[in-house]
Amino acid sequence: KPAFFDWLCRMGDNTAILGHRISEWCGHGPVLEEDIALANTALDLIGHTQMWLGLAAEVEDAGRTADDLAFLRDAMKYRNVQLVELPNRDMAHTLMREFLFDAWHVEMLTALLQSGSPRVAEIAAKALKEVGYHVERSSDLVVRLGDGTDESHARMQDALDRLWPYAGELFLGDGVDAAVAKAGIAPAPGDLRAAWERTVDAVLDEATLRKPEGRFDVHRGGKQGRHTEHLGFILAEMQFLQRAYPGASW
Amino acid sequence: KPAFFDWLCRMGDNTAILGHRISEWCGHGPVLEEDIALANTALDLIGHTQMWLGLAAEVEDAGRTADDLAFLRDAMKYRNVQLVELPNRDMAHTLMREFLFDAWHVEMLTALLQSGSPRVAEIAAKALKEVGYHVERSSDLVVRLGDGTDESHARMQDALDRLWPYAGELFLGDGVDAAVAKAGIAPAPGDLRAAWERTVDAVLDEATLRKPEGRFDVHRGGKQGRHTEHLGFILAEMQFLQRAYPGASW
Amino acid sequence: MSPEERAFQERIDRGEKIEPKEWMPDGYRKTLVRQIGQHAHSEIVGQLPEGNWITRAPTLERKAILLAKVQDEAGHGLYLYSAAETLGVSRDELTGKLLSGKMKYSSIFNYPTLTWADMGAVGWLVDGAAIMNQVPLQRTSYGPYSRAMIRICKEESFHQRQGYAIMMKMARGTPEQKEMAQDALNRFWYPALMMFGPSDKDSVHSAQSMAWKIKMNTNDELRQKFVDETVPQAEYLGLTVPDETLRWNDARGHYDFAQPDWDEFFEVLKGNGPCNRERLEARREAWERGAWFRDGLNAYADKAAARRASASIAAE
Amino acid sequence: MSPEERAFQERIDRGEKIEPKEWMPDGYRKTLVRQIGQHAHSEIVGQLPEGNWITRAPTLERKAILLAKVQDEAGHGLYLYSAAETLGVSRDELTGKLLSGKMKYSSIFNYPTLTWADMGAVGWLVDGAAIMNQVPLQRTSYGPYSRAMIRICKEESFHQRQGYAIMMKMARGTPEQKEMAQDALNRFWYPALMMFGPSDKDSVHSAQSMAWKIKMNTNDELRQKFVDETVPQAEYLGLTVPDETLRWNDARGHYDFAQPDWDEFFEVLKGNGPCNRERLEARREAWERGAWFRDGLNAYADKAAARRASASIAAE
Repeated sequence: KPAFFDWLCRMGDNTAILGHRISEWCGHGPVLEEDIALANTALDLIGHTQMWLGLAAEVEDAGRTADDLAFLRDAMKYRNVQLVELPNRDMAHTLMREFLFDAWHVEMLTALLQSGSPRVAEIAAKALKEVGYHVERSSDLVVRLGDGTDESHARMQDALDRLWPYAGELFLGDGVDAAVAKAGIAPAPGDLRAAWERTVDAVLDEATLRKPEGRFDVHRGGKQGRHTEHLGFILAEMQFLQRAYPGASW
Repeated sequence: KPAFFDWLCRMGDNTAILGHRISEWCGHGPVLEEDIALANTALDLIGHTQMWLGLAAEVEDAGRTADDLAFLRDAMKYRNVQLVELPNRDMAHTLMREFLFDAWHVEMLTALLQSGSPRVAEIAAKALKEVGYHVERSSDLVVRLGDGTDESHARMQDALDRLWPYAGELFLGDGVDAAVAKAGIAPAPGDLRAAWERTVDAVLDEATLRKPEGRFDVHRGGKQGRHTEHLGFILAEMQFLQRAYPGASW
Repeated sequence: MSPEERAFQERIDRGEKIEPKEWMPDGYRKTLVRQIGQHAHSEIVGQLPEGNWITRAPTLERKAILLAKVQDEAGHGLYLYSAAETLGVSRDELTGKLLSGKMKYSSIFNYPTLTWADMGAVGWLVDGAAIMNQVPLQRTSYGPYSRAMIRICKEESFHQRQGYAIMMKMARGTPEQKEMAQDALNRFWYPALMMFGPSDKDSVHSAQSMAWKIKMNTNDELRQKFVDETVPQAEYLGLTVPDETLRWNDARGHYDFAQPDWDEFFEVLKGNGPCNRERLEARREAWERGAWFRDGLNAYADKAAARRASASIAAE
Repeated sequence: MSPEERAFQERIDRGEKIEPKEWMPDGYRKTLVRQIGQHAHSEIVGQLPEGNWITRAPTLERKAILLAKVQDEAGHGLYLYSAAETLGVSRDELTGKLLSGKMKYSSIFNYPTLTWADMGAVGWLVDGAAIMNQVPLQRTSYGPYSRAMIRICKEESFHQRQGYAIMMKMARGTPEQKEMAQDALNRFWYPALMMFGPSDKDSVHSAQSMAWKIKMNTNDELRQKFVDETVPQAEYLGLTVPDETLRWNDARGHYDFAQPDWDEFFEVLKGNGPCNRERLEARREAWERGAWFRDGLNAYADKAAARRASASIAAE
């Protein structure tokens, strides 16, 4: 059960933090349609966060709510992969990060449709509808910008090179993952890798982007609560009101 | 007494927030000597904050400490002028903001040497030693960069144009200022204006910079707790630990 | 008035809608472009003050609601630019005029959002005032504009209710929350009254616009209606409208109220509002930093079209 | 060995200091430039992990102490670049090599600072390890380097005490604070051990450097000394050193301890540490964004010199 709780936090923290990063674009996108699509993606991810952390709170059964988990845990207790907490930089990094994550997310949710936990399967089914669209959109943009101008190509390649060493954490398993896999709740992270690589290879190829040669699992630890220096700043901002006015209702 | 408390918060909040902004440069300065000078200035300003807010806490006599005032007041209760909370942008803005403030600060502290409150006079005397050096340094840099390359001149002029409408708030008085002036504690803000203008005119002239023509008191309200959108983000970061771990000792 | 103009005016008087391909006077077209464009720009710039609090929303649900709202605003911008395009002016052209300062957006967005209560006040007062302006415009004479307004009004009234719900939570919350709610009302009351524009006696184009049914009510009528509806809402919240002269006038059947500070209004219009420079710079920066992105998509579209063309030639 | 070299070595053996203008072997000069430069770079890059917490320091006093410390580090950088300059290499040249990745800085600064306890751990362990390295270097053979080390050591030991004081507060604080303190020790223990470099048997230049008194002790000696001093300090804090094999060896009169993961060490050295890219980019960006500033000051200096020159001509 503590493993199940941890695993649910990982799911919910990934969507919370990625949603936060994407929402930073609000009103600052390069074109109106993109402003809308980014807000929409962030909105979906916050919705998933409500479901995952809501279930985590139920499983924990300690009187905490999804909001308590989102707004009252410090960085050491956050369980998202480091990939999602990296700064937005430009749209190239934002989209490439989203694509690398979406390609994993869709495989994960698809596998979770078969989860031994009906609650997990139900959340996955709801989220999958939206995430199917996310990966379609981010793949499409990676292709178009990769095969666009020299500048857009260079920016996408730079984003890929920079983000690549963070992508592998999505496929690293630990005790929590093993316990949850054994309970039939979720696949082992490594099991999703082949399908992810097929998607990524195909999209990068069409985008005329070069897959980096270095290790893709250099940066790890987020799932165990060891983050980059960026997460603390995200949380300081995100949690301010709940921290400053404890017990208030909003 | 509430006016005295408010006035002390204004003094301490100005130095706290300006110190915070300047400290953001740490490790990112354009040249090593500048890294050192910026850290030193921030350090001085934090020291002044300790003195002003320490006295404010004493005057309030409600069991709060300087740290409570610095770390547990939200933006609406902060009393600094808007000028000091503006983003750093580049060194030109950082230095010009510092110069406009220093030129006021040195006049204010000099006047406070005559304060009817011996405690205020004592703090002013301590702070003045450092602030005398601040204004010397920032004047000097404004001159050298204003009269440097075309680019450095343009950047300094842009900084001046942008910051000018915020400078005038330093000289706007309200009920608090009137009460404190009447009590012989501090000069009326407007009384410092002529000396400030002499300094500013002389330095801008030597720096070959053009004094903006528009009103210099467009942006106001900080002294009454109406700030720019920037202050909330500053405080979210600055106050995080005290908010997240209430009652802990550091 | 030429015979054409007379016929045009008669159609309007009969309540017919004017459609894009149909003849219209130059002044009608120009006034519409200015008004629709300004409205579109307001939606776009209007994302910023609320976007300012998305990353700090206090609960997941509030964050989701706020995101959805800001997204709607971008959507409204899109409808309105499309309506303007039917008048022969492209979105990029209008955007260029916004960024160069040649076209305006609603001055209300030059005020900062300083506490979470402002998310309530903006929804309640700013969207509330916008709706007052927009509801009658659903019956405006220009077809595409009228249809855009119908879609927009539906969403705006939803936003206003959400804003009021935030105010309710705050006004009935802790003392600090109540203080924020009152402060937000204090700061947004007069700027909201300004949203209807100066008194009609000082308004230049009003008469012609009303004849053309581009403007359906006078500024003063709408302002009065807003005050009459909003004051009881403020009372219900337990908040005090920052106007000591405010009182019900039985004879008029309306509230008497103080005019906003019109000097401030013109100062903000001139660029001296609290956030004018920052708002415009944020949009400019977004546009400039997005150039490579737009260029990339265009280049890809050209390549893809060329590929399709050469594929179809090869297939022949 | 040439007669010159022999005489040089004899001076060193006698404990004489070598001064800038004096003859020295090329290898001596090169090794010193590399070592002093690397140390200077470490001071500069070392500002970043601690600078990361200045804006979030939990009290005014802690903020002031941290600011003073980071300022000291910049000052140390300055002393060391000056010492390197006496060997004929300019600060800009060294900076260029840092930014292009040709010269290294201490790998410890490629680890992130994740909680406030890290401000304690960095002071206690990182400055502690640095001092172990530096105290003997006060007796190094090169005069300017030796004198820089004397100044630096004084301040560093002050920093170490401050770091330990933070750890004490945390370790004796709330359960969350204690957890942060333990976590910081867990993360910094092995990287601190790595600061002494790989075991001497794997170290190439050690013998010559020791003969020249550029290096005063072997890496393993210093590491052992660090462990021996630090373990009791950890015990006093009530924290657990993350090494299950750690135990006192009565026969050796030292602690036995586990070696750090040297594969990780070489990975970080290759650039695959948690923050390598970010640290170097932060410095590069600071340098590039500061170009106009440095150019501006130079241009002013030139103008001022020209003005002085023409004034003195006019005065003749």
